[in-house]
Amino acid sequence: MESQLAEIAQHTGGVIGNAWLMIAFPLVGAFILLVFNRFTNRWGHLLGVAMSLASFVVAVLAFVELLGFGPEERRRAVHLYEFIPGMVDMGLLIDPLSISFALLITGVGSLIHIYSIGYMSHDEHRRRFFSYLNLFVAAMLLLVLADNYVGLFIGWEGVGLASYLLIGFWQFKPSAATAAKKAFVVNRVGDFGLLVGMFVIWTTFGTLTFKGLGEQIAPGTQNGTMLAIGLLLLLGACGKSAQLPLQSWLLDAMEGPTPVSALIHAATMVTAGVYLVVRSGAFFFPEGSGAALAVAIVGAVTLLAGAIIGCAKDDIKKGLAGSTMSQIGYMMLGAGLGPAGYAFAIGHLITHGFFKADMFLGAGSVMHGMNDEVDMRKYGALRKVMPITFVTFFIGYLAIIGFPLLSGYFTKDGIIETAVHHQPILGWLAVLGAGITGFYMSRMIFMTFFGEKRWADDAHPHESPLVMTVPLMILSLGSIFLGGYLILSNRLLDWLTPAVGAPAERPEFHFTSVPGLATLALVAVGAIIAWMKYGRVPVPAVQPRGSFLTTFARRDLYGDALNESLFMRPGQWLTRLAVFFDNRGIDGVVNGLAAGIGGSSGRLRRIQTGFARTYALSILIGAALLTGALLFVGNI
Amino acid sequence: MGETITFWVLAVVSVGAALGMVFNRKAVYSALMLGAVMLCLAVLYAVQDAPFLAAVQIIVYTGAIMMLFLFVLMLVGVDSSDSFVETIKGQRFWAFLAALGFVVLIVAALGNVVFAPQVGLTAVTEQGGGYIRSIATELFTRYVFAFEITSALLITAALGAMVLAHRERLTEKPTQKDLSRARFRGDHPSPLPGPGTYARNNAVDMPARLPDGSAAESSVNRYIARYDVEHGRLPQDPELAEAIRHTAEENVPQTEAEQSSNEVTK
Amino acid sequence: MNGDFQAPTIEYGTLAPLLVVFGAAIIGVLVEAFAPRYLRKPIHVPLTLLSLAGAFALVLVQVMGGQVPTTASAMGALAVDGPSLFIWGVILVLSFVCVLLINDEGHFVASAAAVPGSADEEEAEAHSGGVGHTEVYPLVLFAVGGMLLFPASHDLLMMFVALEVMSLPLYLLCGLARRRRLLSQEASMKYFLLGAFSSAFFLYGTAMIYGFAGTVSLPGINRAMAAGNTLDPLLLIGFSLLGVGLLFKIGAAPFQAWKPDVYQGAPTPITALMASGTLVAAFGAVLRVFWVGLGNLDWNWRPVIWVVAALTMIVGSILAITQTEIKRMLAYSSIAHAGFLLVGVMATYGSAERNADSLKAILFYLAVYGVTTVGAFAVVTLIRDPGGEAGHLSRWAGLGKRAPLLAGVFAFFLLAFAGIPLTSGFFGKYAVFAAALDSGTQPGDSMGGWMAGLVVVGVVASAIAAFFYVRVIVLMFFSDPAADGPAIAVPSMGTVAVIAVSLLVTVGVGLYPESVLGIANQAASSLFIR
Amino acid sequence: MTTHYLVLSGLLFAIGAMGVLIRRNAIVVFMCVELMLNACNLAFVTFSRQVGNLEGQIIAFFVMVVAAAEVVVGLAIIVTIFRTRRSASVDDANLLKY
Amino acid sequence: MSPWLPILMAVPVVGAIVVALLPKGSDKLAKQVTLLVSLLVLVLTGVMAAGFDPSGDRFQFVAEYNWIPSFGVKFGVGVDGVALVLIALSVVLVPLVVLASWHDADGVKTADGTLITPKRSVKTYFALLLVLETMMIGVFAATDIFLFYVFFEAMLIPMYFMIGSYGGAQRSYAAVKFLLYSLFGGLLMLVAVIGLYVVAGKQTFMFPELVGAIQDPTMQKWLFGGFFIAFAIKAPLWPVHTWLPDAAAQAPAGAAVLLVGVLDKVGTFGMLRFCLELFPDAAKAFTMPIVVLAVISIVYGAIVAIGQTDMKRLIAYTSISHFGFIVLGVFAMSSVAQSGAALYMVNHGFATGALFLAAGFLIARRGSPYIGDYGGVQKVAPVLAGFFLIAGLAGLSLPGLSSFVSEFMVMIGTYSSQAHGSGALTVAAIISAVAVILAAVYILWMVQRTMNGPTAEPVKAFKDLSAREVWVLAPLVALIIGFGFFPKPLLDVINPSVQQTLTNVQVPTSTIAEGTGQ
Repeated sequence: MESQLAEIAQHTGGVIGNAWLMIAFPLVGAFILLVFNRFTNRWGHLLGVAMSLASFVVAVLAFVELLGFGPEERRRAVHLYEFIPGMVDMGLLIDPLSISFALLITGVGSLIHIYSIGYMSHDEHRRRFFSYLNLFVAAMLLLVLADNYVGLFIGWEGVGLASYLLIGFWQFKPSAATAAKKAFVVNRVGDFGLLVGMFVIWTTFGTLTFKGLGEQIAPGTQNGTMLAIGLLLLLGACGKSAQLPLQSWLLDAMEGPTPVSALIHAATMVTAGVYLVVRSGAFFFPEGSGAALAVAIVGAVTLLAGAIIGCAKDDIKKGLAGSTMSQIGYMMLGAGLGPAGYAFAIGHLITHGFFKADMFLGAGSVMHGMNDEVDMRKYGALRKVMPITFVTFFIGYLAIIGFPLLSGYFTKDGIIETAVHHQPILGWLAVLGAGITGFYMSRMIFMTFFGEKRWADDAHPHESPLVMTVPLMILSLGSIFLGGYLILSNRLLDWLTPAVGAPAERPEFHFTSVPGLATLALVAVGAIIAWMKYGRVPVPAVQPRGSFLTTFARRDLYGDALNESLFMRPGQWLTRLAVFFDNRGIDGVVNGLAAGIGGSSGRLRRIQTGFARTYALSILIGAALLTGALLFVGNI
Repeated sequence: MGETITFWVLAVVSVGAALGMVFNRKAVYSALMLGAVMLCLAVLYAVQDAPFLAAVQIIVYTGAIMMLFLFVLMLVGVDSSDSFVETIKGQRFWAFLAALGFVVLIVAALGNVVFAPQVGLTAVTEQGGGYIRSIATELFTRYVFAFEITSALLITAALGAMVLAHRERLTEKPTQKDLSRARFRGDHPSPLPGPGTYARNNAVDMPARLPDGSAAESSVNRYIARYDVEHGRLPQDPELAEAIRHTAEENVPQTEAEQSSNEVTK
Repeated sequence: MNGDFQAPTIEYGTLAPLLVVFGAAIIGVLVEAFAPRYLRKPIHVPLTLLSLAGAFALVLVQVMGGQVPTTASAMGALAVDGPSLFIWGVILVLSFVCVLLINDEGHFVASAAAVPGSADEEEAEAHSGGVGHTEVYPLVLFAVGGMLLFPASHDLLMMFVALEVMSLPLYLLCGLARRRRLLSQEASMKYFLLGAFSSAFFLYGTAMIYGFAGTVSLPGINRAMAAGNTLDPLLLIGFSLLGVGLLFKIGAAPFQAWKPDVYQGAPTPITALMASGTLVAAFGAVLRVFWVGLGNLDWNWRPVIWVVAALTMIVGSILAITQTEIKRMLAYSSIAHAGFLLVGVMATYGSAERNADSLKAILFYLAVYGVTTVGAFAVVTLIRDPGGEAGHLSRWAGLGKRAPLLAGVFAFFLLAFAGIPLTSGFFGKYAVFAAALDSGTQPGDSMGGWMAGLVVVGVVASAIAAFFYVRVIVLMFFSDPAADGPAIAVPSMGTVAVIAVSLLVTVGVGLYPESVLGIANQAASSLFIR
Repeated sequence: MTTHYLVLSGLLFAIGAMGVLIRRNAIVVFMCVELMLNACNLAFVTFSRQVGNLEGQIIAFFVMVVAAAEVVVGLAIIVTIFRTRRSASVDDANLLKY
Repeated sequence: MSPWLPILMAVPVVGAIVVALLPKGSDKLAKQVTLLVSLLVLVLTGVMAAGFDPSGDRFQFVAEYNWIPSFGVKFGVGVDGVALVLIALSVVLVPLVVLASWHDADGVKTADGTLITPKRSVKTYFALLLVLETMMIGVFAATDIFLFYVFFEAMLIPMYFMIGSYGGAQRSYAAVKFLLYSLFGGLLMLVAVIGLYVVAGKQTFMFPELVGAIQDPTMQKWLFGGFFIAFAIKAPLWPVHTWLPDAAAQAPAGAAVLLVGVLDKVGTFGMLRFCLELFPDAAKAFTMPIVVLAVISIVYGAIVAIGQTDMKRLIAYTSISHFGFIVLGVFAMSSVAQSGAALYMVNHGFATGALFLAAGFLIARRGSPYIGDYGGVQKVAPVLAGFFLIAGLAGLSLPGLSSFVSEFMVMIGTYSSQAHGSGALTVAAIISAVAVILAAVYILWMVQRTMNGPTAEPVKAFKDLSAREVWVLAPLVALIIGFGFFPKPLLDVINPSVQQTLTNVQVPTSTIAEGTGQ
């Protein structure tokens, strides 16, 4: 069961030694674009793309350099500077896991940058958009490259910020502003877990670096503290990766421009939770531990929930968002299975990055042509006017439903198979989820590209420019081939082993395993049902009243309602109470005290009647009291 | 034994007189009662080997100070008598209580003092060469400075009385000649017309009519006119009413009462 | 017969300051008698000022010359020791400054005998040309003489006489205000009746103590106490009634009632004199009686004075809050300050050196408080309505905008009263509180914790007191001026000098308290003659 | 005897004090104060004999002098007030209050 | 004897006198002189700070002059690391405040031309500002406790006038409340100061000599109480916090920055230096109640902040929450937490300063502090909105911004502190971490309602930040971000003096979790 990690070696020089450039390029880009704001309007987007690409180049070079090391030497730590003296230094960890992420982020990120040139060409704040994108890339890279939890956390929040800014990019729409805020706040709930997790880690181990932890934690250690840390980190992961119970923000996050949804809310940022679990896996989520089981359960539940939500959405992006939730649920499920699942989880993460980005961008392309219409009931028959978009989207569709030999097929089936092997119940749930995936993705395809036109009167759909479609093509290529490349012959597994540890038994991909076949069958059933409901019969342009289940799904499984009644309402009530208490209670006491003194002054001054005889009386009484007191004191 | 009898007699008399002073409504009686107390005390001084003080008590206190009191009482109004209705709430109750408490405290405390046998003054006077001589020696040696300083007190008193009571004349007193000259130089060498009391009304506040039938404003006293205006006692006749009002509005030197009320409001 | 009369010895050199003041007063009376009206003021002003300055110089000469006597003077009637000389210096400076205020026209009635509002009064006003009674000057000098005597008295008889010498002129002066004469006369009468009433208590107390000790000389009393039974009822009654008289003079609760009325009614320069000079003198006397005469009785009187001090601070502070008249408010403030000073008087446990510390604190407090007070009242004289000073606080609204400099100075004085650091008032308060706590920590002091308690009461009272000082500042600076706001009189040179001196001292001592503290220290270290 | 005299003086003092409190006529009030001073004098004279020195008598003498001066000033003030207000009642003088 | 600190204190006060004495009508000159003087102080401080040796003596640039020998008071100044960074904070903020308040006393007009504050004396305002600067430097530099007290109290007066004369509609209420609250605490402290002097019996107020002078635990508790109440009011700690929202809301933005950014730090600074070191036993005995109060402050301040409708009040309540963190850090008795608390003092100054100033600029454009009166500002004034957002993010301790480091250190230090051998501090840290969520709610709620959404009608006339305003905010933002990623320069200076504090408190070093992050 032991999963021995490779030693982390200090590294200087070379591309890896200068891996900070990966972060620096986009950061500088963001800085320039923000500071020299109006002056960069004309060429700002180009700078953004260039910086992202530069980062990608560095990542590739670092990857190449890393390949030059033997497997056991592929964990390279780069010391940057002393961050909090006595606690943690800023440093990067370049290992197969992080470099994989870096490649995904910079690669897909660059594509989306390029795509955005076209997508945002009409937006007067395109330059700002690119600066945010660059900021996101930098933060995300810091997240995955940091060699300690603090650096990870900075990146973690940095992407949260970028996500906030980008969701709210069209902040003048109240819905966008609200969604941005919601995303940030919900994420903060998760951050709370991550923070407290770090407290426990520091208190227990006196270190926050992965290296330090690796040195201190015997593989497979399980105890209460470790379980607590694991659960806390899981809470953080749930927030970032929109897993139950912190899933609610992701659907609203679709208010952002579509490239954002593609990059942040599909391909990269939302997978940070998976990264966190995998990265910490060897320490806090050892195979068979309670924490790992919790991860798997969360993943399984979310994959179903996301899928169900996806079934009911008419908004193409929300449908995709539900799907994203669901797919990340798969990854979490995989990540909860220990090293055996890591490779599939990461693999699925990467392929999902491609095909989901592909689909999001495709959806964006559709919207671009449809005057930003998102309601699929207003689409239909677009395959003819948008052929490239259709083809690329369709490839993504096939990949996600696990059409054999496409990327998703390998990675998802890998997860399902491993899950069935390790946690049968969860595994079969995942199978069920795959079936639902088949349904809702097919529904999306049918509603969007097939059937009759249900376009709005002023809609003149057209194919998007090359700057948008080329990235689509590249992504769809990845969606086709990447999965097979990574999974077959365990390429990814072997590559990741130094970073995440080796599974107890080496998995073998079976094209004809029982769960695999069952999955395929269910997917087919789902697709057929979708065709029956949306392909064969015309889609009503107005959303029909649905059954209880449909409403349940449409309302995001009442997640928002739950949040509202459990947290928001009581929170507002508590806030009002606290404000009232502060104004009337505490301040009331203070003011009351002042008023009391003033009032007693007002009453006491009446003693000063103005009659000399009263004054004389007070003197006599005073004299008597004084005398009495002195005699008394003298005689005690 | 003689002292005891004297004491008891005089004690009763003096306490009675003191109470009489306090509870007599007429100030003059109070003053006389005080005089009685002082005389009793003078005798008690004499009994207690203080003949000098007894004399001074009678001469200075009863003779001079009491006279001053009586003099001022005459000035202020000899027949004035206090109302014994207490106007300050609780004052009398608390006054009795406080005085009683005070007496009880003092008497109880003094009653507790165990005095040594009286030393008496014989020894001291013997030593000083006689009573008066002893007093004089003491006064002009040990207490000479205090004695000198009392002069300041007396000067202050004199000066104070001057300041408060003496009206220095700042201008020549107008002689009768001045007055009549002023009168003939004024508008009205003759007396002002009388009010129309018997012409048409039977009140002094009604202006007389001049030959042309108009109301003679100068025939009504300004103070009376003002009273009418302020109390709404103007006559029905608008012409007369106007005349009275006009008279009242003339610049009248403010009376003291008004002055004082103004003072308060300032 | 052993009746040889031995001529008394009187140390004229030591008593010179006193004699100068009294002499000048008598000359002043003669001036009143013989000089023509138009010459009187021109003679009085330099005479009075010079005599006070001369007396101060004589005090300085004694101090500088190091000839501070160590035995009582004038046949044991006076103790001209270090504290006395310090107090004398302070009183002389304060009275000098007050005389500068008195010089200003318009404070005193031209003819006190004329009925207010009568034609006589108008006439007298018209002829006076704004100059009031010039008898004020000798009266002030007599009062100052009394103030000098009072704290230096070495026996209770002298003290009683001094009390009267000080009080009688003040009774008169209170009634001489030019404006609002009814109030002034009322103040005069109340002050007089209550003063006479309280001095009767003082006298009865003296009688009891005489009965106990067989003497009224303070050291004699102390010796008798050391020898005899300190629980003798005579002594206790005597002490408490003496206390009534003295506490009345300093305005301690429950004997404070006269202060607001009298301060409000009296002409402002006289109020300034009473609030500064009289208070200083009275505290000098309090110290002498409590520490010298009754030093062996402190076990008895300190608990009682504890209550009085606490009550005084609280009553003064609380009642001041709702006052609407500036002089009345300052009167309550003066009551509160008397309470703070009583805290210092309490601080007398332990050795004589310890007492020196407390004594230093009180002397310092008295000096700086007196100076600030005079300055504050000087400002009050400048804010005028047609009918006289604009006493009502509502009239002060927005003064900061109309007369920023004046308002600023007044605000500074108020902050000094409140005891804000970097003003003299702070160090005064600090000094007495420190002395009190210090004495409380002496081993064996039964009042130990209670002293700390008293200081806490003191700071609570200070905080309450700060409120009404601050309220005036708020009025002056943060409120908008009234449309028909009061006129700001063009100050005379004298008033300017008064305000400037007060300000300088308040600021200077606030920045470098050692200047006055050093002197106070020196004065206190020689201690009272016992 | 000493105690008797002292009790008498105490009584007179207290009666005087009470008079001050309950009488309204300023002159009578002042007379009551004088009574208090007289009571003091009685105590002084008594003590003088008790303790056997003349100081008490001297003090009593001084008190009389002081009282005389006080009376002059006091009565002058009262007369002034009376002239202004036509009243010698101490209660009427209550403009200054609160 | 180093002349540095006396010079630093003298320069502003001389400047204040010069400004006050300028002839009438030279308002502009007054502003320029003030700015120059404050910049000069900044430069001088910079030069001085460069000479500070973190590994040297605890107190450096020491100067001692006899001031009041009769009381044993010296004019003793000197800085340790914590004091140095706080002085640096003060002198950095003052020029920015000067610049930010450039037109505050001129009579502020809104975008549509209505006058919201009338013209007031410009010279007075800037002279007060400079006097305040002297006192701020003095209060941190004082090594004589009496001198500290003098500055502690005297500081109130210029601030009182700045609030009362130049503030909003309720200014006099707020000013009086501020003054009386602080004065009350200060007076209690005065008793304790005297008590310290008397009980220690050393005839001196010099801090280094008084450390460890009080041995009696009961006496320690009483004196500690006196000091602590004063500092708790100043800080302010729940439940004696209610003056701050009023004062901060009514004060002009510049004054509010100094009030919350620097003046209130004196409270926490005092706790760290005086309460802990002078009365270690009492500090340990009282830790639990104080920690409870701190945690209440953190959560309560945040919750009440959410419910505010007035921007400046909201910021004030956030500060109450943040001060809770600082107090928590101070009393967690671990080096990490205390370093964090000290760092927090500085960072909070920058963050809240920026937020107050940005809010002030916003308010100056509309004349209303109410959040509901704005909306959609980002559309018309993106730069303002941007700065506002960054400042707000600093307020919610976003990682990467300076306040995160300190908040993180405080919480982690508290969590890991075993100074009390119980889990209470652990619980406290966890509860305080909840504020992380609440902070996001209040800041973003404010940002959303003011900056986002459709542009409100009156907002449309808004101009974006002027160059002057940008120059005010940009340095702060630069510092916030700079120290967010590289707090080492500050921590290196702070850590030794915190270690010294803990040594004096005699917290066994073995219980301090030592990092192995190298």
